[in-house]
Amino acid sequence: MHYALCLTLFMVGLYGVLMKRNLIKIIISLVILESAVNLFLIMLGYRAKGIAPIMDGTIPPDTFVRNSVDPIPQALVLTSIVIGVGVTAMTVAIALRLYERYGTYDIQEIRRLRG
Amino acid sequence: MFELLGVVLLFTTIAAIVAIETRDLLGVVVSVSAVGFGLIIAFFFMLAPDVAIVPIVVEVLTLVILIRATLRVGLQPFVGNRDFFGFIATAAALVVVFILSMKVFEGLPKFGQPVFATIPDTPSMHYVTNGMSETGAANIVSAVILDYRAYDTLGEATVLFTAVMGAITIIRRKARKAPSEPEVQEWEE
Amino acid sequence: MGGMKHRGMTPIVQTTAGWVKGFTLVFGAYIVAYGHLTPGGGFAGGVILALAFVMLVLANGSKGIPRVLNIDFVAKLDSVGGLLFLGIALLGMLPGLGGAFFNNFPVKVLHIGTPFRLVSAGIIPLCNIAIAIKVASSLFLLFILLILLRIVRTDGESGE
Amino acid sequence: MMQILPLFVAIPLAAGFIIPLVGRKNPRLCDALGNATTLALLLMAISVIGKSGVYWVGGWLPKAGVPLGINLVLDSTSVLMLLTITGISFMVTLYSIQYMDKYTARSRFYSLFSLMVAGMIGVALTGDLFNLYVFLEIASIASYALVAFGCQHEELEASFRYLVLGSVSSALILLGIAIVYALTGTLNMAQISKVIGVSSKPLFYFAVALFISGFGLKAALVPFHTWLPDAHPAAPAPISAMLSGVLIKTIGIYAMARVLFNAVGMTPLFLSVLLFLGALSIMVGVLLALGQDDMKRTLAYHSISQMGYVVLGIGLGTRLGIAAALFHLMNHAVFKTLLFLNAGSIEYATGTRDYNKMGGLREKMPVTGATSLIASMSISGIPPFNGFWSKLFIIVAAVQAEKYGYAAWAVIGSILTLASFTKLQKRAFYEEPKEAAQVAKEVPVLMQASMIGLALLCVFMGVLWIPQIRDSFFMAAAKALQEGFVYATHILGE
Repeated sequence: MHYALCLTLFMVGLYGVLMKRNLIKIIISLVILESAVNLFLIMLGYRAKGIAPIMDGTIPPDTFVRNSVDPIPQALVLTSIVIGVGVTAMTVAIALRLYERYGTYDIQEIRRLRG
Repeated sequence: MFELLGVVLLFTTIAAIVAIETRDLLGVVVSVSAVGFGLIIAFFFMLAPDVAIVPIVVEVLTLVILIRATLRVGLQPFVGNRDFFGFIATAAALVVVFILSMKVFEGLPKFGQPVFATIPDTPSMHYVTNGMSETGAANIVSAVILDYRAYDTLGEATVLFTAVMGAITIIRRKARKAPSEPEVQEWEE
Repeated sequence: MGGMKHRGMTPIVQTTAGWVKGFTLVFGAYIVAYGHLTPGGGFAGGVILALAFVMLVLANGSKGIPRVLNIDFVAKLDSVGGLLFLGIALLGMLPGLGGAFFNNFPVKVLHIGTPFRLVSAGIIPLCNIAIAIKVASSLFLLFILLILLRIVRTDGESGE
Repeated sequence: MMQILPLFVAIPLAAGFIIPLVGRKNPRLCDALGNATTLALLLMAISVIGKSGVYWVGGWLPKAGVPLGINLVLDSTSVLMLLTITGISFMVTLYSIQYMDKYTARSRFYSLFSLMVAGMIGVALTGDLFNLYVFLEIASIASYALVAFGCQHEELEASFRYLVLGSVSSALILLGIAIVYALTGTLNMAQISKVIGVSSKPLFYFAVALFISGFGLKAALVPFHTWLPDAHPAAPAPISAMLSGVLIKTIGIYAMARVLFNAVGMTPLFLSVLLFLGALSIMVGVLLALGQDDMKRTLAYHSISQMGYVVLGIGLGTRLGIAAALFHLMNHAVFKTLLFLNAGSIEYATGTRDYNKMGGLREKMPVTGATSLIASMSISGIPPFNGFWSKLFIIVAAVQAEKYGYAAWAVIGSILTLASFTKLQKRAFYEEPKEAAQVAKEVPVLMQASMIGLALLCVFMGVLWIPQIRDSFFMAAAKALQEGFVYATHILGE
């Protein structure tokens, strides 16, 4: 059920990337696509009734080991979020520059103007 | 708890659909932020405070940039899809992929039972058992991203650097010159 | 790109931003410094630091940022942050410090720090600081580039 | 002893950070630093020929067979990739010194270039699945920016499409990595190959499908090729050369081969998928190339076709097939780089890429003409140039594997390639000069030097296929790929 929702989010993003004509909408779709993958990774590490992977000195180590959620997916998602920010920034820069050239965010209009 | 998480995810998905489909600028901005905050709540529910804290701040920055990028255009409505037949074909293909993937996803570990707890000899198990004593960091996620997998983080910092460098390059004032011309200043202070 | 021109907002916003500025900076610094003990770290803290400056620029206009924070300087800071991080990694390769790329030498070789204290975890807080510098300058730079600079068609190269 | 491995990545990264710091006002310093970096990397790559080893970043050695940190792996296959990447990079930076006089922001160019090289070397060396993704993204993002470097309409639009499809492929790859993690609980390729075995779970096939489509998009195999003919011609010529010559191979084909052979494990089904995609790419690429008027666009379509040969060779799955594919990969890097640099020289001299406006350039630009002729013969598979040998042995391997249809198909593709390049040579270099060609004169000396160096490689690289070198170099690389499990024990040290 939870995986299904995550997959739906992925498909929504994919649909937007493939079908939208507006550059801004494509960028939003890319962000959604990346978020869906991040969400999926975090889901893989989740443990029912677990605790966050941070020790504070009060939890006994063996309880921590038995209940901690998986730290690796969280580390991966942190990295992948930053990568996502980088990609988004590049895309926005190109889109702004395209807008300045053509005066529109419509990708078909841009292609038509280019001839 | 499980049901609550489901509701949050459902909300996020709906917000995502609205963000992509609505033609109104304000609607786009609101629903994009709704997606972001839905994700943040989901991350908190799934006990990933380290991860949840980052999208909060990233979300704010992305929104600022998005609003400014679209405001410059004024409130012109967003145009729709590419074409009708393409739409039908794509939608059908995506639905087929979705159904197939759902069948396949039955092989995943059950939600709430991470793989490192069921399979022996995983690095994660080692991290939660010995991470504190080996690295000295109480935050195991920090220990992973900055010690065990610090090389990844170097790559991540480089990705950000590359993207910023790329953005500077793309937005520069003048890109081409004659071979004899001297190097030009990229921007005025 | 005709320089940075942005008027700023009303005096109410400007005053509030002035008050919140110090708090945001301290909070960002805290998130960075305690990243190895609590949630957060170089990336989250760096974004918060960048947001403090972004807020100032949005409230006060381009006059609101100190003179030193021009594009040139921030771009340099960006490189320096990256170099610092790489430098910490390369430091671990020195023969006396364990001889491995990204070796956590303060913990493994020098045995500095006590658990749960600020000074612990060796290179992790150092890396956090380097990352915070890098991320804060990167994002502030992006903000200046994508938001404030007006792109003007000055090159007569466009083919129309 | 393997201390050199992290330096392979650290040096270009440091160059990427330092060049914009010191080179803003001094373009010549940028040239010097950029070339010094690639030269140093090339020398380092030469120094590791024949060596192998594993390097654990951060000193995290595996404990009881559990890999804790990220590892860098040097084996015959990665040595081959390192040589290709660094060799071509050096030739291209040499060419850029004078070619990039046409563009501004030289410090940004060299910075992005170094970062792209760092990303590719990172991909070539890593033994960790997620680390591969991170470095793949560095190389991709740098290449998006470099495609748009000229900031004109064509560049921006091509870069946007490239960026969107590239991001989709990255998302697919990351999803695949997540699924593999869910199956095995680890990201280390060696450990994955031990844990996963050859699993028949549908989930496993799903992950492999994600990998094939994700890396296929990066490598521009045929159903996923639409971005390449826009993106590669749009970039400045040295970057077109890098993208077609090295990037699609490293982050597309090499990464796919590494993941499929050494991590998730190859099965006959995947091999036949690769065979089919390769054969499709050969034909579609060359047929589309025949209809082009734009010189760089023609070359871009030929890249798709030639990548088809490499994938076909890998898809055969035999030792000889993979070795010949790797040899072709290396040869293609050399001659396609040379062809793009030739096209860049012609554009530099005449200002056009349309070969209906050229003609008679052989007299006006003798060095460009001669090197282009060598490269054209090489890509068309005419003996004794290097392209002939690798194509020949891909076909021989296909015959040995009793895939006669595929062998014949590859021969037909080669003949069509020859036809396409005959047309290109005739139109550009031999016919009556058109108006754009009247004023052309030979390009500056460093650009010539780079082209001559590559042309010499085209002539003499066939020597690498003599049995002694072949066995210790290409066959060993093919063996490293084929024996997935040996790879695992070699790394985890059991």
